[in-house]
Amino acid sequence: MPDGLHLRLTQESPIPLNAEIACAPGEVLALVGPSGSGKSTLLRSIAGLYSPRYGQITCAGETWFDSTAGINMATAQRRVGMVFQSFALFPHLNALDNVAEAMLDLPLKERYKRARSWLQRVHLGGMETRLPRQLSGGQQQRVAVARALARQPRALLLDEPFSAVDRATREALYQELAELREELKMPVVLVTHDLDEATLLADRMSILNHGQTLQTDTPDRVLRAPASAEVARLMGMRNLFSGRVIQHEATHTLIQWNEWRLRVRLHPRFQPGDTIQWVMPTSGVLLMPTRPHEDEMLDNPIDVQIESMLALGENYRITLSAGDDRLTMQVPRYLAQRFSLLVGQGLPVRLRGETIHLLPAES
Amino acid sequence: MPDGLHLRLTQESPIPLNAEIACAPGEVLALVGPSGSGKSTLLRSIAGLYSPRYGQITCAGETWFDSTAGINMATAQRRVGMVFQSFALFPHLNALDNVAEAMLDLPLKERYKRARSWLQRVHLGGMETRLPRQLSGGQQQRVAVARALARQPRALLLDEPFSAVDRATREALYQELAELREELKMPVVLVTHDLDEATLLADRMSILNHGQTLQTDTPDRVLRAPASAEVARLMGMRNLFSGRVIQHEATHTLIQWNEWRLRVRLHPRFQPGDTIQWVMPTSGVLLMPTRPHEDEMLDNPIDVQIESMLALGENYRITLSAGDDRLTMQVPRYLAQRFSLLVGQGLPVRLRGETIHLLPAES
Amino acid sequence: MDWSALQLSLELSLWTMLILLPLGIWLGRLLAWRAFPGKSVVEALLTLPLVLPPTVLGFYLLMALGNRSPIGQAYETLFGQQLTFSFSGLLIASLIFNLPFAIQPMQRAFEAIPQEVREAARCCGLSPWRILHRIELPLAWPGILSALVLTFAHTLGEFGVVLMVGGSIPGETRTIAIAIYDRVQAFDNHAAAVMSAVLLLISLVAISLSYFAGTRIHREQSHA
Amino acid sequence: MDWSALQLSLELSLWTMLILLPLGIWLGRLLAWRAFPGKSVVEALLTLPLVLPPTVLGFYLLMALGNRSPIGQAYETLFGQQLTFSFSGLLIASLIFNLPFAIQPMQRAFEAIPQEVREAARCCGLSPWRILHRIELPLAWPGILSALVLTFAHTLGEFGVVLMVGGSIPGETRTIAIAIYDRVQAFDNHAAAVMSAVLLLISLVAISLSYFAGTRIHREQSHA
Amino acid sequence: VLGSAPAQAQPATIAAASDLQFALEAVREQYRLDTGRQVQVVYGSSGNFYRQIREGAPFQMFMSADESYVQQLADAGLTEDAGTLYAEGRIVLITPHGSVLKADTGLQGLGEALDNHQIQRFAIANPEHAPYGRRAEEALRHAGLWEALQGHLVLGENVSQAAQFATSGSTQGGIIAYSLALSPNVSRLGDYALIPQDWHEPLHQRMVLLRTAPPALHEFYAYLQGPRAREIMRDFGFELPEAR
Ligand SMILES: Nc1ncnc2c1ncn2[C@@H]1O[C@H](COP(=O)(O)OP(=O)(O)OP(=O)(O)O)[C@@H](O)[C@H]1O
Ligand SMILES: Nc1ncnc2c1ncn2[C@@H]1O[C@H](COP(=O)(O)OP(=O)(O)OP(=O)(O)O)[C@@H](O)[C@H]1O
Ligand SMILES: [Mg+2]
Ligand SMILES: [Mg+2]
Repeated sequence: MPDGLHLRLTQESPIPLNAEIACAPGEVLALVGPSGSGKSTLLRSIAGLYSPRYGQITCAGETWFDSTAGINMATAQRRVGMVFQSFALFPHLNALDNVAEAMLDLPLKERYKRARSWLQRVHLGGMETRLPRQLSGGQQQRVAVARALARQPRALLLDEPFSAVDRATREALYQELAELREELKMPVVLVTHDLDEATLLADRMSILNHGQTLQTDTPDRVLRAPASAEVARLMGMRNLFSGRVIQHEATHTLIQWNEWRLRVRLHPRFQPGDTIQWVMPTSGVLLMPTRPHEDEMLDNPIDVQIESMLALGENYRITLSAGDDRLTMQVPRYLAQRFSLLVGQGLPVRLRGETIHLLPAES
Repeated sequence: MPDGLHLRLTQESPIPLNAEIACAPGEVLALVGPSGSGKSTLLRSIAGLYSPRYGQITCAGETWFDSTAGINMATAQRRVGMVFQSFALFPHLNALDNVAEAMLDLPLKERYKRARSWLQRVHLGGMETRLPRQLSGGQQQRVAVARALARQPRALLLDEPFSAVDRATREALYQELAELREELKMPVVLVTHDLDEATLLADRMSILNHGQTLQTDTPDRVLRAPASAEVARLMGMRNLFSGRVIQHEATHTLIQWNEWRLRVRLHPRFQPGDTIQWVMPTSGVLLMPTRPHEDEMLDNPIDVQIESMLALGENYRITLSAGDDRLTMQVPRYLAQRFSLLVGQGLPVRLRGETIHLLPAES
Repeated sequence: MDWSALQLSLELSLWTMLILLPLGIWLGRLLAWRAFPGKSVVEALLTLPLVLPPTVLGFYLLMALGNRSPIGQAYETLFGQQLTFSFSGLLIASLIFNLPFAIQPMQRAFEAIPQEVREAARCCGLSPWRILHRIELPLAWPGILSALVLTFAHTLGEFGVVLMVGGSIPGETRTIAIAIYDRVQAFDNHAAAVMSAVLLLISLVAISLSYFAGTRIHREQSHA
Repeated sequence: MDWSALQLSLELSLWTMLILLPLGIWLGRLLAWRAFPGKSVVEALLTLPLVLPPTVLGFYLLMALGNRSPIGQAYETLFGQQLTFSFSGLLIASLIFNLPFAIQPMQRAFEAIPQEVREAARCCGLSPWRILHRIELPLAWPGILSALVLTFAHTLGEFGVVLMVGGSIPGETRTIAIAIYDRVQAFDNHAAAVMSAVLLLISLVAISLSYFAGTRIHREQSHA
Repeated sequence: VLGSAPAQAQPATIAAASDLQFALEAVREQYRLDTGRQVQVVYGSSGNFYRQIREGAPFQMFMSADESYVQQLADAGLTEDAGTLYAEGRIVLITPHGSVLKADTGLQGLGEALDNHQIQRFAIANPEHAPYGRRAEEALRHAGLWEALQGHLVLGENVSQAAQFATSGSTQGGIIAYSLALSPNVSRLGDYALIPQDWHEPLHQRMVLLRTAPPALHEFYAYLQGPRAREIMRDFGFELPEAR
């Protein structure tokens, strides 16, 4: 039986599930999906807090759940560390006790020493004696994180563990998590809505929708080559359009999109004439005027018009009308200023064919 | 008495507060600050759920709270719409009733019609009869948002209202919020940890730390010209360094940083010889090879070394060692590949002096 | 079977519940959410009616409500009839000795309502009245139901106080508890057993149904 | 003042609480978290000891536990002494008529513990035993305290059942409630008043203190 | 069935009807002075004692207000013999101070007050099971007032409670035991008048030694039939049967 965490669950109702995930020891698997897709339910199933109709869950060679064999190991035996989406702190215990409670196998003194150090690590030094209701939302969440990590679990289950924490603290916690993961070599399943967080922390990423795992791959590959239009949409990829394959060349494939012919990376699995969908990250759309490069042979210059500009941190999100479709690009503020980009103006852009990924048309 | 929402609160303990904010009708004010800085406490004070020791709160010309005059209007009279950080749905009422409950002034039929349409607007059509415990975290949060919006409040108080919602849904909710804000012309105070969200939604942004409002300005200006090193740090600006003013020229100021002399935008308020700190967004660090532009006269070419590269969504976050300091830049993946960036390699970069902001040295 | 006694007991129980319901809710909320010096003492005072033997409590109530007492005289002037040995007197006694069961479970139930939920209700602009009947009461419902059921059962079974204050007047103050007691004392074990069985059965059915319906109402509250 | 009767009553109350505490916790948790067909009926059955007049309940208990009953005979064979008219018999009766007060408030208290908190406890690897004493009991504490206080008070005051099953034997089964009752019956109002006052005062102090300490313990749990 | 040994550690206990509680206490005190020995008495309802003795209650002597209980126990073989008639109870009409009703032996006052609708409440012990209640009913029937009193009667659980009702001021009067009315605590509260003995069946009070009775109790049993005890009993309002 293989190492790490393996799960395969199916049921129709009340919560539809058709999921399969695997997570090796020391690996971080990001579970990404829209609200209500069943992420928490999967974590709860792994922890033994929810028992779906059919399926198996194994971890480190142990069977935790098997619907056919009638196995359902008790939660306490599974030795998971879990951060609940709603924190679920013990309301009557202070921060220190909340963390210490997860380390009952240690002697009392050691337990409190470690609990103290865990609270330090999540930047809550000095808050030891506060009750949960005397802590802010983010502070409570960090206590929950400390409690889950403190356990030295065999599997770590994190349900949006940083959602209430500010940026700076979050980065520090990323660091802790990375270190711990090296140390403990356990599978880590991380639910998150933040794609940056997912790419930063996760080795692989599983896309979930309506309880179904649609694609599991490295974050990079999921973003570059989503398995379906559904995945692309779930990843928030705005540049998703219909087209038709014209022909395959030696180095690239030629597709038709509105009035344009685009050179895109080679996709031999489609036949010329096939109707397809194609997708491209916003970073695949570039302002025209840069020096040509050898890798730019797949660049497709087209003329579009600026429809709207939205400030977004240090960038502008610019919507371009391209034929009947709307193309989205992201431009750093300084460039937008340099090129005096204005709504309504025409703009020559390049579509980097290298970043264009073809998908079967949706039925 | 002025329009909109005005607040000025001070107390020493138990929660230190020294805050002043103002929010015009139709304006969105983002309240940003680290975990535990008092954001929720401010919102709760506005809603009348918390009464600090000293201060005033007025809204639309009405005094809601005045510690000296002994005024403390009841929460129900203040007519605020509030999304609690922990949602605080009515656990025994279904989604529809939760929303309808906020519109008691309407006739029954109308109330439920609108509640239904609100649930649609937050993408919860079909979930009307679910109890909160039968909803996922993000679904519960959206019910809370719908409930707060439904009230047609005189002030909208949103405590991280989108933290549990996925990206795609979140964008749709941004849209709803934007429309509503046009419609209702009420002050909106939005607590968020997401700077993108803040810049996207907020007209102005207030930075809070230890209960104290440090700077209030447009998101753009806060990011470009933070009022202090503290603010810069809170904004997660990694490029914050010490330096010394050398002299002021006609178009720029010259500063010394490690072995480099940097041309930065004119800061006449500092004297030559002053020790200062300077800060620059990660987007202020550019890869060398682009065509010179007329606005690039403030560019400062320096040679640095790549210390680490971290994948982050479609970008790499690259840490560069520059003298004794560590410089951070963000490079799109395709550029990193094109230039074959590797850890350890030397790299010529430009620091855009235009984006460099000088700050008084911290005492 | 003494049906009139049964009817009287049921009436007494219903009236007691009916009056203790608002009183218990009011006092229960007060005790749940207000902190004041001496609160423990007040809570303890509310338990004291349980401490005295019922007959003794009844004796003191007879003194306190009797014709010679100010209360008794005031009542007589107001309503033209005497308070002791009447249904009204019985009801007052019943209210007093049921206080402990009514208040405590309700207080605990209100204490268990999360503060944030009440805050959210205020933020939704609900009037205190609406908060009470739409948010607090449904959430405190299981505790309130417990209180009512205990009151109901205890009123049916209590006879020491009732006998002392009521005087066992058939059709007026002779409850089923007194009737059964009398049958037992008169060595009419058969009649006592029949009456006990009927009383137990009725109570069992009534209480089962109210628990059953109570939890259903609670669960389906939201479909109103 | 009949100190030995007071002592006996206090002993009886303490033993009753001591036995009902684990029993109530066990049954309360069972009823709080298990759903099974006929649950409402079980809950109602647990309320029934309140429905019968105490003396009548006492009469039936006397029959059920007496020398001629199987239970009484089994007890006598096992322990060489008779069950009725002894402290043990009193205790059994006391346990039965206090069941309703003990179970209900505890059940409600356990019901009020958020499911997620219990789940988190399991995820922390706590043993069921540890979950019970570290998480559930502290959180259910106010309800448990209520149950104990009601039991305490009610045991002090109950005399119908106790008189019937115990027989008022001085020093052994004559509780303070019976002693006060006797004084009232003997028109010795002064002695009755003194005893009542002492009993009420002791109860008031004991209950106030336990509420006071109870809420403090509850609040300061975490500094353990 | 013999009483088992281990239960005998406690002192001998007498179960006595409540109406004896003043008289018997005085006798006990005298017995203590005379002999230096003590007995323990528990007062209560004769019916309850009967029941408890049937169930094995550790009483060694039973002084009943109703002789039928003694007879039944004797029939069940729990007693040494058929017992002894030791006293006969009398009943009185008692009226609280300030009552419209005046206590008179012939109950004429009660009849008039009833005619004048001046009686709201009138207390007796419950005739269903209390011996004094039964006798009160008989007396009232004899006086022809029983029907008229219906709707006005409040019924005490026992005669003590009836006396409490009768003297509480919430009734206009009641019929209670003479022995109670004589006690200072009760007589303080109102006026009373004896009701003719032949208006009701006699209230035979019978006592009996149970099989478990120790020698000490035999002695007290005898003492109760002696002159000093009889004198005390008479002082407390009991008629005495012929001395043996
Ligand atoms: N008790 C229940 N009965 C029926 N459906 C339920 C119940 N609990 C949850 N659901 C539904 O199951 C689905 C999955 O819920 P889950 O909490 O796993 O979602 P999630 O992926 O964690 O979402 P989020 O990101 O919003 O937390 C949701 O659509 C939810 O409405
Ligand atoms: N009852 C209390 N007693 C003492 N301090 C408290 C109490 N409640 C909250 N605090 C403290 O007050 C500070 C402000 O809390 P608040 O909830 O306003 O923070 P916040 O800015 O909303 O943080 P977050 O982003 O984590 O939600 C925190 O440091 C918190 O620990
Ligand atoms: Mg979830
Ligand atoms: Mg907060």
